[in-house]
Amino acid sequence: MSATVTVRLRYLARYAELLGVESEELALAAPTTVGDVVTAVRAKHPAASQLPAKPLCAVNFRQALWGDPVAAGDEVALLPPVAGG
Amino acid sequence: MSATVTVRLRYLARYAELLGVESEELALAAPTTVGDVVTAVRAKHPAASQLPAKPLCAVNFRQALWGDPVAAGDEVALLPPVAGG
Amino acid sequence: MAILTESPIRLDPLMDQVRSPDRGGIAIFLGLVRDHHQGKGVLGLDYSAYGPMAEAVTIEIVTEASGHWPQASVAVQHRVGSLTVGDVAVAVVAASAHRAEAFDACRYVIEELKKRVPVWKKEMFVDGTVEWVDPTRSQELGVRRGEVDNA
Amino acid sequence: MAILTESPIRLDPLMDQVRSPDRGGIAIFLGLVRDHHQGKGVLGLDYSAYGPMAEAVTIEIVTEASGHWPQASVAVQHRVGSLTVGDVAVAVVAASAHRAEAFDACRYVIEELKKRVPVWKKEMFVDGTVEWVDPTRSQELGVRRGEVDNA
Repeated sequence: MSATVTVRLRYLARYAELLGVESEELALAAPTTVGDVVTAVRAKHPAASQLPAKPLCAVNFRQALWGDPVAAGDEVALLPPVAGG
Repeated sequence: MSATVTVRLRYLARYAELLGVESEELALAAPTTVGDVVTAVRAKHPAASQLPAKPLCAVNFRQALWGDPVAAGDEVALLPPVAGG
Repeated sequence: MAILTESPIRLDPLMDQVRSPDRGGIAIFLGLVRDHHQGKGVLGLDYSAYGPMAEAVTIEIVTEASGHWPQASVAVQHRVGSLTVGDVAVAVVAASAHRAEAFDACRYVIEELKKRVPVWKKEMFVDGTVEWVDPTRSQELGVRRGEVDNA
Repeated sequence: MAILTESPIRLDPLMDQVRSPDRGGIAIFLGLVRDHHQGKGVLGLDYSAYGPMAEAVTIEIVTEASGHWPQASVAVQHRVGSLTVGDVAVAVVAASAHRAEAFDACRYVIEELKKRVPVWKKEMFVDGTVEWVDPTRSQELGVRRGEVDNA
């Protein structure tokens, strides 16, 4: 039986509204990547089908690429296109 | 006998210090130009030998060229290189 | 001073952060809430941010500016919460010995901030509609398409 | 509002002159008295101006900026009299719908103002000497040589 990693998810702005949640924890089979985490989000939330194919993501407050590894305790954020200023 | 035009001279900043006067009137033979006015200033003020060959001049608050005409009542200003801001 | 603030942005404390006797130029940019967006009347905006990342990315951008213009010192603040038309949403203050670096550093920071800092705004329109602003849906708004691969 | 002032320059009235609900960006430049000039310590400056011409040339420059950036609105103030290190000598405030025009108009006006507006400064140095600043005597300071023919 494989180990699991528990990560904290953050959904920001429009994505939080879309999924109806701002923050949650998800357990995934290790090893896992940003892409795997987003796949798990889609499996859990039907509304996630409205997310772009590859939403902008951050791991521990730094922008991350699709294949970047995610470790236990990491905070993975899904970010809509930014619109500050 | 030729007509004369009386003009108001303004010496600004360093030039006022150089000539020891900020403002005065000069009468010149008509017709007269910016160049003629500066020549008359040189004749009157020995210290004017320290002015540049062709100092920056304004007639009625607008920058003027050496050959521009000057009429009675005009204000002719001799301006050091500007240094604002 | 925190980069994100729920209170109105005040210019004086930001200027005090960067001014010094050897800096002769201060360039400032203020972004204000406008009364229209893409042809629709705007009543106000709700700004939200991903706080820790917004702070980190802003510090990163300011550090990049210090690399490009070593004489410049830059202070930034971004408002979050409910803003109305005319409110200052963002302020960038750059001081330097000479004006060229102050302008260039100020411009760099606001351009990068708008591209990279995780802040979002929800627009309340005069017609009663509400909409999240999405720069990638406007025409010709640059390379950032909300895709990890392009980012 | 008069362009030349003997009182400290205040930013708020200048901003009020140019802000409006359809202008989302304000770019500001402040020129401050620095503590050094060409390697010498500065105590303070005396600014003097040829008043009516300074006002006329500044209006001319602002009008040129309005021609180049029709959406921009620009306010300018220049201090005259005795200033000490850190005092604001000049302020240019440009508001526009978008930030690019605000920055460009602000930059244009300060660059032209420094080249064309008849204002002079006399520097009081820490070593007790006093000197009129003459940009044409510094190295590489552009085309204006104090000659009518080149002006």
